[in-house]
Amino acid sequence: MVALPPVLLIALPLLFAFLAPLVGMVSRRMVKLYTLLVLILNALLSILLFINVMANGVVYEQLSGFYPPVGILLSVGYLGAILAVLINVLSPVVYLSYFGEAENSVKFSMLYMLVTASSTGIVITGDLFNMFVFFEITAVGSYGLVASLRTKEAFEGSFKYIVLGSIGSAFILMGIATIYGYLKTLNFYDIALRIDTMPETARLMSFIFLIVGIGVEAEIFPLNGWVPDAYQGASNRVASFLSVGPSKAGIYAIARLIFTLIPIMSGFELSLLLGIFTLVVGELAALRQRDVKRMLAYSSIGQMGLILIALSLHSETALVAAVFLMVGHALAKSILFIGSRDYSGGLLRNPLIAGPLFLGVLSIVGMPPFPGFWGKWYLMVDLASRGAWTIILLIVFTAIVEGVYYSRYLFRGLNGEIRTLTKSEIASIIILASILILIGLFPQYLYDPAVMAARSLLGGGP
Amino acid sequence: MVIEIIEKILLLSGMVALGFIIGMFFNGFARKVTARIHNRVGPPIYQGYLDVFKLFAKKTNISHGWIFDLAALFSVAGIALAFLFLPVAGISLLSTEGDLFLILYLLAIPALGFALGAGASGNPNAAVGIMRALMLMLAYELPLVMVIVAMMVHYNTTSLATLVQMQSNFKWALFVPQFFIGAIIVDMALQGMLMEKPFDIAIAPHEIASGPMVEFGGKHLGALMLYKMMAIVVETTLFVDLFLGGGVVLSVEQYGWIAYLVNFLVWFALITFVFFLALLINAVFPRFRIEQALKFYWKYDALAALLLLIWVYAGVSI
Amino acid sequence: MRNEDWKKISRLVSKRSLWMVHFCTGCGAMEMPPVMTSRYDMERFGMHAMATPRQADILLITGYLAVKTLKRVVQVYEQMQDPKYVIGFGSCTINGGMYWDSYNTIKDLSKYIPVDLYIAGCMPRPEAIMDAFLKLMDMIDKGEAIGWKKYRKYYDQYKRNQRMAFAYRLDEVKEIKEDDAK
Amino acid sequence: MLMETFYAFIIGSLVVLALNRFPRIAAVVAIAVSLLPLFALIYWAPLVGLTLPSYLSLLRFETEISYALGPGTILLQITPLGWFFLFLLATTFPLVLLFASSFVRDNAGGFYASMLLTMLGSFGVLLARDMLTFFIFWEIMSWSILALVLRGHDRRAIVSYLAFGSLSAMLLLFGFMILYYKTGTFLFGEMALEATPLTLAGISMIVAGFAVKGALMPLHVWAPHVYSRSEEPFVAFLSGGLSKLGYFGMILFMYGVATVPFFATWGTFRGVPYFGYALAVIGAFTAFAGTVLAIMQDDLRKLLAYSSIGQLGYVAIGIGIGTPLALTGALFQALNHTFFKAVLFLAAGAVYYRTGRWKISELGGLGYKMPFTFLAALFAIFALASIPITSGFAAKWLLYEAAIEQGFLFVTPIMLIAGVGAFLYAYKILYGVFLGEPRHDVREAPLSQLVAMWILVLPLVVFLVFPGWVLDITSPILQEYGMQPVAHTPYVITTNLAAYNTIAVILALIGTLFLALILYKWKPQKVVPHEDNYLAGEPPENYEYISMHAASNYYEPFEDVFGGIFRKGAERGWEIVLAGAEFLSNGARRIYTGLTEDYSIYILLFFLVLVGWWLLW
Repeated sequence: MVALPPVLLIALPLLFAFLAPLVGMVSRRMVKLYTLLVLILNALLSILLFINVMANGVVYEQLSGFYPPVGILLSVGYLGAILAVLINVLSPVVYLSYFGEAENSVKFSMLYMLVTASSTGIVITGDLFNMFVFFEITAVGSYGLVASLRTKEAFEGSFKYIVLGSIGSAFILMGIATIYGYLKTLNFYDIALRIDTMPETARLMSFIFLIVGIGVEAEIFPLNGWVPDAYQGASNRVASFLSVGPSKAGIYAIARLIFTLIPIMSGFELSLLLGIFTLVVGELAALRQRDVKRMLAYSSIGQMGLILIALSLHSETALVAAVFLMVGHALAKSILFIGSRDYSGGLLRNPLIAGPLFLGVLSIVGMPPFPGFWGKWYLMVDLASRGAWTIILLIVFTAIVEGVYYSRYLFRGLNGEIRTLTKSEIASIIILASILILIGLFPQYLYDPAVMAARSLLGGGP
Repeated sequence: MVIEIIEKILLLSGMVALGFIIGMFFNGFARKVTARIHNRVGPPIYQGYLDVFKLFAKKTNISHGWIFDLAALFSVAGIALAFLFLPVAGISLLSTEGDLFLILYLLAIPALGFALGAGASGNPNAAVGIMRALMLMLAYELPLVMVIVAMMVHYNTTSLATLVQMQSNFKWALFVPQFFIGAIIVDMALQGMLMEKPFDIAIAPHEIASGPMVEFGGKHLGALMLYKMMAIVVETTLFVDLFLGGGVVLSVEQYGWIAYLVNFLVWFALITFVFFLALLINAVFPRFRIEQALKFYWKYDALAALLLLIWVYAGVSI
Repeated sequence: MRNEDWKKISRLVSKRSLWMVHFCTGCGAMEMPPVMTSRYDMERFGMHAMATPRQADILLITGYLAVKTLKRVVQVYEQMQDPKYVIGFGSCTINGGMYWDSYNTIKDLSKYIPVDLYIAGCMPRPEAIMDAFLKLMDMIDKGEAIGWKKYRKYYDQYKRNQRMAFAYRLDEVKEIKEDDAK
Repeated sequence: MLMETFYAFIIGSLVVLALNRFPRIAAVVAIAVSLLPLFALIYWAPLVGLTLPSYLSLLRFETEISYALGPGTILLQITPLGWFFLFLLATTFPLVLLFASSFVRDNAGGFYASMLLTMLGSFGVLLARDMLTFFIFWEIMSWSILALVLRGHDRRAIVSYLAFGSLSAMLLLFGFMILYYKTGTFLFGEMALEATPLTLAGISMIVAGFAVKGALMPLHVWAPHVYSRSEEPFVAFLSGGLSKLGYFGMILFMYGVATVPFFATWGTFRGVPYFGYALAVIGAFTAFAGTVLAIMQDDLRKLLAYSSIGQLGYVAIGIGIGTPLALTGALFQALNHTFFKAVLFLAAGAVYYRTGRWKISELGGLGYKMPFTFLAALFAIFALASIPITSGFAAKWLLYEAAIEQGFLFVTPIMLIAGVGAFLYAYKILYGVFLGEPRHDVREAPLSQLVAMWILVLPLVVFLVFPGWVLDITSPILQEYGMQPVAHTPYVITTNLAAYNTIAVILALIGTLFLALILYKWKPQKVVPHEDNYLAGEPPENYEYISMHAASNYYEPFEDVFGGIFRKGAERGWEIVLAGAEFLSNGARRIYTGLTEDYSIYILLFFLVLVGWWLLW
C-alpha cells in the first residue's frame, strides 16, 4: 500500500477550491461535477489514510521543512483518522444533494471544499496554532455557507455566527497566547510534555480560554447561541454539512484539549457538567419547537451534549460510545437535514424518502441496531458500571423527550399535500441511510478502531 | 358400565324434568301469592303448566332466522346445565365436576343466549331490555361475588358440594354471624337475579313492551318461560346451598332413602320460602330505574359486603 | 291418542290461559282496570294482559277505529300468532256507535278482520266483559272461535275490504273495482 | 437453520419492499417466510415434552447460538417459556398475513416488510438469553411497530406510541444497567441477584417497561390510539401476539432472573411477595378499568383495545400472584387472549372491509349477511366472556382458584366483576355489529379472511375439550422455575380447592342442548323478515330518518354513573406530565432569545464564572 502523505487531504481540496473559478469560466455547470470529483478523491484518500493509520499506528508528517516543535506537524491519530473518514466520506454524499438545484454557484462549491479541507485539517493536525488557523478557515467558510441562501434568515444566522465565532476565535487566540507565553511552543506533544511546568493559574486560564473558544464551534451550552439561528437560516445541505464537518471537528478539538493538551481532572468534571447542561437544555428546547430545522438544531445541541458526556467520562467504553455517537449523529442528522427540506407534510408518503428519514430518527432516538443505539448503550454500560444513576436518569429523561418531539416530527411528515425532494437529494439520503444500516448491523468494524482511538486518547496520544 | 351410564343419563334427565316441573309450579305459586296480597283470587296454582302448554300448542310460531332460534335453545339448555351442576338437597350429580365459579359462568350461558336471540329480532325494545338486564347483572353481581368470595376464603373451598357438606348437621352458614349479614346481602342480590321488583326494569311491560321478550311468541316464548321458571329454581337453590346447607337435614348414611326424601322436601320448602320472601318484596314495591338499581347495589349492598370482607379478612389468616 | 283428542285437550288447556293485548282507542279502556283488579280479577281464568301482539292470543279492540288506526290494527292482528281471537268492544266496533256518520271511522270491524265476539253497549260494563270472556272460553272449548281460520280462508276478501277502506283517492277505488271484476 | 431464519426475515423484508407494486406476490413471499418460525416451533416441540411426527418439521433448527458481537455476546437459546410464547406468535403471524393479503392494498410492500421485521424482533426476543440481545431485538420489534403505526397517519397514535415506546425502552435500559451494575454480567443464566433495594428498583423498572408493552394501567395510554388507528391485521397481531411479549418479559425477569425468594425478602402478604401483590392489584385495577372503558366505547376498535387492556390485566394478576396455579392461569389466559382477540380484530377488519364503517352505532344486522364471520366472532366473544363453551373459561378459572387459594379477599371480587363487565361489552359488539337491524347490503368476507379467522378459532375449541394440553406445555416452564406443576389430565384440572372437568360440562351441555332441540323442533315455525317487527305496529318505511337499531349510546345509564370517573382519567394524568415537560421546555427555549448581544453576554458570563469559580474562589 502506498502511504500517501496526510497533507494531501488538506492540500488537494484547498488547491482545487481555488481552481474552481477557472472551471467556472469554462462552464458553470461543470463546477458541480468537478467539486464532486474532488471530494470523492478526497474521500478515497481519507480511506487510504484510515487504513494506513489502523495498520501502522499514528502517522506524522512535518511540513515546510522545519522540525517540530518549531515546524508545523500533522499527526493523524486513531480518532482523527475516524473523523477524517467520516467528514470526507460524508462531504461528497451531502454535496450530491446540491445536484438537483438549478443554481450553479461557484462560490458555494469553493466554500464547501474549503470547509471540508479545513475541518479535516482540524482533526489531523498536531499543532495548536495550525488548529487555530483551520478553525478560522472553517468558521469563515461556514459563515459564507450559512449565508449562501441569501435570505433574511440566512444573513441573520450568518451574522450571529460571525459575531459569536469571532468571540470564540479571540478566546482561542488568547489561550494559545497564554500557552505560548509560558511554554514557547505550540506543538501538541510538546505542550503535553511540559504542561505541568506551567503555573497552576496559567494552566487553568489557558484551559478556560480554549474551552470557551472551541466550545463555540462545538455547540456547547451556553456558547451555542448561534446554532438555532444559523441552522434555521442555512439551506438544508449546509445545515447537514455543518453537523458533519465543523461540529465534529469542534468536538474533536475538545477531546484533544481535555485528553492530550491539558489533562486535568477538573477539566473532565467541567466538560461533564457542560455536557449534561447541553444535553438537557438542547433536548428540552427542542420539545416545544415547531420549526423543523430549529428543532433539529436543538436536537443537535442535545446530541453534542451526549457526546461531551461520553468524552468526559475518561474511560475506554465511554470513548467508544463517543465515537459511535459522533458517527451516528453525523449520519442521522445529515439525513434528517437533507430530508427535511420543505418539510411540511406528505413527504413521508414516498417510501424512498420515508425510509431513510425513519432510520435517521431511529438512530438519533437510540433504537437498535443503529450507531446511535450502540453509542447510547456503551455510554449507559459505562455509566452503570460506575453507578452514575443521576446521569443515567437525565439521559433516560432526555431520550423520552426526544421520543416525543421526533414523533411529532414524523407525524408532520405524513399529513398534508404531497411534496417530494429532488432525485439527487433522495440519492444522497439513501446512501447515508445505507451507511447507517451497515454500521448498525456490523458494529464491530467501527468498534475495533474506536477501541484503538480510545486507548490512544487515554494514553495521552492523538 | 353401559347400565351405569344409562342410569346416570336417566337420573340427569329426571333431575332436569324435576327442575322444570318445580319451576312451572313456582310460576303459578308466584301469581297466586301476588294475587292474594293484592286481595285478588288469582289464577289456579297450576297456571304455569297451562301457560307453557298453551304456548307450545300455538299453531304458528314466528321466528326471525337462525340466530333468533339460538335464544330458545341456549336459554333452556344453559339453565338446565346450570341446574345439573348444583347440589340439590345434598345430591350432587355433576357438582363435583365443577365449582361455584363454573356455576356463576354457566348461569351466563342462558343469559347470553337469550340476549343473542333477542338482539337478533332487531327490535329496539329488546335491545334496550337486554342492556338493562346486563347492567342489572353487573349491579347485583358485585355484592354477590363479594360475599361468595368471603365464603370461599372462610371455608377454604370453591366447590359448592363441599360447601354444602361442611354445613351439614345444621352448621349452616346462616348461623355464622358474618354470613348472616352475607345472607341478607345475597338475598338483596337475589331480588335482582330473579328480576323481581324493585329490579324489574329490564322487562318493564308498560315501558319497553316486556323488553327482551318483545318479539317472542309461541314456542319461543314457551322456551323462554321455561328458562325463567327454571332460573327461579336454580337461583333460589344457589342461595339455599350457600347459606342454608342445601336443605340437608338427615345424613344419607344413617337413614338411607328416607334421608333423600326428607332432604328433598326440606330443600323444596326452603327454596319456596326464599322465593316467597322475594315475592313479598315484589308485591309491594315500585321499580327502580336502572341507574338507581346500579347505585343501590354498588353503594349500599356492596358497601355492606365490603364490611363483611373486612370482617372475614380480620378473622382469617393463612 | 287420536289427533282429535289432542286438539280437544289443547283447546281445553288453551282456554284457561288466554293472554290478550288491548288496542285501546276509545273511552272503553276505562272499563278494563276493574276487570283486571281485585273486584273482578280476570286472572282467575288465567287471563293476563300482555305487552306485545307476538305474545297475545286475544286482540281486544276497545272503541272506534279511524281508518289510520285500522291500518295498525290489521298489522297488529297479522303479527299475532295462530290461534288468535278478536273481541270487538262497545258499539263503535259494531256499527260506528256515536261516530256512525263520520267519514273517517270504520263502521263494521268484522269487514276488515274476523271478529269472534262483540260486546255491545256504550260502554259495556265490566260484568259484560267478564261474560264475554267466559263466552269466548266456551266457544274455544267447543271449537267455535274460528276467526283466525276465517281470516286465512277469506284472506283476499278481507284484504280487498281493507284496501277499500285505506283508499283515499278515486283512482285507487277504481283500481280495486277493476281487480274485483277480474 | 436458526441464523438463516433471521437472514430470511431480513432478506424477505427487503424483497417484499421491492415487490411493493405487486401486493399478492409480496403477500405470498411474506407468508412463505413467516412459516419459518412455525417450523422452528415444531422442531423444538420435544423441549416441552411434545412428540410430533418428524416429517412435520421440514427444517432443522439449532437450539442455541452464541457468538461475540463486538464487545458483547449474542446468545440465543430456546427455553420452554420462549417456546410457549413462540407458539402464540408463530401460529398467529402467518394467518394474520393471510388476512392481510386481501385486506392491505395501499403500499403493501411496506406493510409486509414491517410485519416481517416485527416478527424478526419478537423471534429474537423469545430466544434471547442475555440483556443485550434481548434489548436489540426488543427495540427492533418496537420500532417496526412504529413503522406500522406511522401508516395510520394519526397524530395521537404516533406521538403516544413513540413517547411511551421511548419510556419503555429507557426503563428497560435503566433496569438492565442496574442489573449489570449489581451482577457484572449480561447473561441471564449467570445472573445471581442479591436482594438489595437497588436490584429491586432495577427489576421494578424492567417490569414497568414491560408493562408499557403489555398496556397495563396507567401505562396503557398509547394502546387505544394505536389499536384504533392502524390496519386490522397488524392490530390483530399487536394485540394478540406482540402485547404478550410484555408479559413474557415479566415472567422471564420475575421468575427466571429474579426469583420468588428474592421478592419474598421484602415480606409477603398471604404467601405472595408484596411486589407480586402490587402487580396483582394493578392488574386487577386494569382488568376492571379496562372493562369499564370498553363498555363506554362506540368505535369498535377502541372497544376491542380497551378490552385487550382489561383482559391482559388478568395475565398481570396471574404473574403477580406467582403461584404455580396462577402462573399457569396467566399463561393460559395469554394463550386464549391471543387467539380470541386476533379473531375479533380480524372480524372487525372483515366487517370494515365490507362496510367501510368502524362505529358500532353505524353497523348492524351483519349476522345474517356475513354468517361465517359472525360465527367466528361469536366463538371469540364467548371466549372473551369466558363462557364455558370455549377454552376462555379454563384460564379465568385457574386464576380465580389461584386468588382464592391465597385468600385474596379484595382482588378476587374485582376480577370477577370485571369478568361480568366483559359480558356487557361483548354483547355490545354482538348486538351493535352483528344483530339488530340490517343496515348494509354486503357479501360475506373474502375466503382468505375467513380461513384466517377460522383457523384461529380452532385452538379455542380444541383447548376447551382438552385444557390439559395447555397445562402440558406450561408444566416445563413451571419446572424450570422450580415450581410444582398443576395436577391435570387432558380434561380434568384439579386444584386444592376444587376440580374442573371439561368433558362433564361439554357432555352435559350437549345433552341439555339435545333436550332443548327436541322440545324446540316439536313444532314447525315460520321465518318472517326482519322488517316484520313490533314497533308501534308499523315497520319504518324511511330508513334515513328512523332507525330501529338501538346501538348508539347503548350503555348510556352506565356512562352516567361511571363516565365521570373513568373517561380520560389516565390520559389527563399524562397530559399533566407532558405539560410539565413543556413548561421546562419553554424555559429552555427562553434561553435562546435570538439576540446576538445576549449570546455574547452568555459567552462572557460563562468565561467569568469559570474564571471566578476556579481561580478566585
